[in-house]
Amino acid sequence: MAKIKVVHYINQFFAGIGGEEKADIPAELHKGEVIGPGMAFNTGFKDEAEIIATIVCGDSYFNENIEAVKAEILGWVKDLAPDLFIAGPAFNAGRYGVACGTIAAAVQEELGIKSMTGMYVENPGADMYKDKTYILQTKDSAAGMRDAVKKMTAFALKYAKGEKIGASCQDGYMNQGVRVNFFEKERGSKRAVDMLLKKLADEPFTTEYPMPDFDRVEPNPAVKDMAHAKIALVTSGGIVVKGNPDHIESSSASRFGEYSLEGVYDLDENTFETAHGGYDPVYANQDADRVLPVDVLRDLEKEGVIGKLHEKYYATVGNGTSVANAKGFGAEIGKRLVADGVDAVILTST
Amino acid sequence: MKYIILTNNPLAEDEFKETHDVEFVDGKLIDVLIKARDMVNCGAVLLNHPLYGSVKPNETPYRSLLIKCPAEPADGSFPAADPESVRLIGNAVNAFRKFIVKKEITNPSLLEDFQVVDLSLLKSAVAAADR
Amino acid sequence: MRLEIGKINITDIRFAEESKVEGGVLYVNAEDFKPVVLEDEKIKDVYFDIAKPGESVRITPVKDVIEPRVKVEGKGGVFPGWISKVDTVGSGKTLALKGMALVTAGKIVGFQEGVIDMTGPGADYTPFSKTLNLVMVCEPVEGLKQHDYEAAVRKAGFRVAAKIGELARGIEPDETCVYETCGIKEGIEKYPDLPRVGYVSMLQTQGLLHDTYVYGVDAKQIIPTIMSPTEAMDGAIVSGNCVSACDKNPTYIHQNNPVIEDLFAQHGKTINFVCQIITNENVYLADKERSSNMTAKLCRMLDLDGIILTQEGFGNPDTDLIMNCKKIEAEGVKTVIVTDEYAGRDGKSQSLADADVAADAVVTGGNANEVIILPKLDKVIGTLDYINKIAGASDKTLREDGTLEVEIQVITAATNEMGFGTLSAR
Amino acid sequence: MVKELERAGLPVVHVCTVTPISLTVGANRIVPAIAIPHPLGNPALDKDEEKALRRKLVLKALKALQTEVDGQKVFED
Repeated sequence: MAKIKVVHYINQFFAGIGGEEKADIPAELHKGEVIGPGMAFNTGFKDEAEIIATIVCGDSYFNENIEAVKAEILGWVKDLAPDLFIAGPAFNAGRYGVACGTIAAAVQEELGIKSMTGMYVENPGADMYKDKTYILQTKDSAAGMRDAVKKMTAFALKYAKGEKIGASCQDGYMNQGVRVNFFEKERGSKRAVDMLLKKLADEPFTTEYPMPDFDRVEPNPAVKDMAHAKIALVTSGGIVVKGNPDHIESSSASRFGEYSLEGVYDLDENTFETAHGGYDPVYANQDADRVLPVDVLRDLEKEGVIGKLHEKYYATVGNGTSVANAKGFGAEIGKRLVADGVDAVILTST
Repeated sequence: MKYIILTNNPLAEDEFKETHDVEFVDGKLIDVLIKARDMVNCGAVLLNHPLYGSVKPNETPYRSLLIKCPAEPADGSFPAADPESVRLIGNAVNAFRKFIVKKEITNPSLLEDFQVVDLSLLKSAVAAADR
Repeated sequence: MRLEIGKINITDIRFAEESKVEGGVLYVNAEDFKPVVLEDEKIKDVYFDIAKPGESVRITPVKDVIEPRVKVEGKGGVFPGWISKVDTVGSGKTLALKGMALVTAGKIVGFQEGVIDMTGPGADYTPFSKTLNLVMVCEPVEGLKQHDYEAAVRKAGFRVAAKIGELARGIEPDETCVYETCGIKEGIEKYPDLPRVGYVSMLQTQGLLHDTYVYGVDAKQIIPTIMSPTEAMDGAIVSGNCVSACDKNPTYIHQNNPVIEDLFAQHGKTINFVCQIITNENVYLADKERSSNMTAKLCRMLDLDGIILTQEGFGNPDTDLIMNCKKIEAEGVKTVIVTDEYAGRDGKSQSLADADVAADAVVTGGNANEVIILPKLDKVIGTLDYINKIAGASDKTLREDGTLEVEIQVITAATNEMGFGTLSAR
Repeated sequence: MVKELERAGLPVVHVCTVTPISLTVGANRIVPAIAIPHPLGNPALDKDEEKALRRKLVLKALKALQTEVDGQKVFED
């Protein structure tokens, strides 16, 4: 059988070029070269796989030129047509982790080439990309290189050969939010008794099914000067521009819509409607102000009660309890509102 | 207690139409759930669990729900929605949607089996509500 | 209460002239058992067959699985409320035929399910591919109502199991296990430093094909109560549940409740196993509230430090599960849940229909929606007529080459929620 | 979603009908609304009355945003 062809991505540090002072070097393609941790991978692959090229890029350069450098690297990888793309491992290096996640996810999604990376569980790249590529869990520093290489080579061979990938806890990758069955060593009742013994002893234990997120966030300070504050409207009631141009799904929406309120003083049935499938839409379709009170806020803006109504509003669909998707786009909406200088938010739900 | 039976099961309608307030839904299981949800959203209270039956919601074509209608508040305000009912019916609609809906069942004997089981589960709820 | 279980290892089942247990072999003359089944005029006919581990045999649709046992010392007899009077069981000595099971099969409703494959990939998922199975397939008289037929087959299973159990009376067991719990005061004195642990088991009680019986009582009529964990070993809890094969608890698993066994394994060492608390899963919401209030109260009154909580079924029982967990945890009793999941075929959907922050310790029996291809097997006991209609199967289930594409929820006890199997998910 | 907005550093008032659900999802400032299909309206009223009702609710929401809270608080009448 022909050897499995692997392309490897590393940063300037692991390529031996330099530390922070060299983090701005652009991407380089080293065809036929095996560099840094790639050596250890190649040894681990024995005769089954080999690295056919190494791509090196400075962490700052990558993160400051994401789109351009991504396109450049994707072009190289496409021509090389490997069986597998490996990035890192990045351990706890934040920008390196984000770069590894970004490029591995892009290779997989845009080229359809299998990809993987490795990093520490708290690396910000882990949360961002664990559902888009396989991220093998490593220790928090390069001292864990030997262990990381061992895990990653084993996984790489299994994955490239098309063997069945087991559950995350079996094959050492980070859970992708997809439930995967496997046979445990002990039966369920025994595992339950063991878990109870730990819980009784106040020792740490790991639940096999984490419940959706119920954490709390500290309230932000109150608005001091409402007359000069910029207030934004956000709704989970699914109020969208008539025709639902962003195709917000009627339940468990996986996206949100951003709509302009410029020149809008009152929502009416010809311009706005609800995309929400979770309640009788008749009343909201007649007059969307019933869900998103634009008319009243415009009045209050004119009267000087509030400084300004933010010129964009955000809408998604939620029934209050589905938290999985909402978390991701909640953060994105928050980022955009902060960037636009918003002071406070009125969130309406049905 | 005054309540209505919301159902798309003809057997359930026959069984209870003389003795109870039955609202027959001429439609699919999801139509019953949505009708119930709209009622719950306006203050109605569910008396039985909308996901009853180990028959998964995309397998049986029938659903029968006991619903207590809210008293109209005298001041013209809206009756408050019952949080538990809102949660349960919302989860039920989501659970229904997550399963692949299979081919429509047309076999009469199979339909009858589904009707009988649905009626049985409904009866156990009615017995509890009427005691 | 103290119960000895004498285990008689069965290594083979054979049809023979004389029904007996000898040298570890169960000899069965089907003619001895037919009248036991047919004494109920609702059953028109019955036949028996044998399925052994590794054979190319598929049993379907399975209704219940039962382990034959006989009570040889102490109060009462097996299956109280059905076969025996309602004396309190769970003490004395009981003999059990190990390594075998009585499987009842036959169509009750058109969408019934339950597959036991004795070989191939499906066999990995069901514990009953590892037992020698005596299969009993019943046919009802014409026009019999579903309710009556379910009851008839259920009770016939207990009668046959009890009669097989009788064959073991007087036989010296290969191994004897002793299970003993203490009274409340006795336990506190005997194990002053051990945490007090209970087992809360939720029984499926929604209605036809979804019922469980305790000492002959339909458990939807009970309010939660305390049992000695040994009572279930004598058949005090039996299954009338036919639907959702993967996570219904057959009578066999009530008799061999793995949570009870594994808690007993720690009893007197790391914990004081106090009792089993049984509760129900009714469709009526006020019943759910009342029952979960009661279980939490019982846990508190018994001064339990921790419990294991198991459920049966999916959907509305998830609401009972979360109510129980939340209320019991609120009493300061540490809780571990055993459940299974319906995360969709792609594993991406929310697994349970309910959730709460208190449910922080969960053991899972796996995703019941996982799709599996079952090969064509040489022999079918029962019938494949219904396989396309059963839960977890779809209209393309029976494929042209004779293989079956199904979700593992059609396989008996595949994702058992008492933790009988090793299947899990992450 | 309400938590993520709060986490981004924005004070949020959650105007919603079923306040227990709002408490579960972690909102800090909560203003109860009218009814699920029309949280800030009442189709039984005529247009002016309805708008006055909505104005009252929005003012209550603004008031909540101007109130310091320590954890979760439902702003009843």
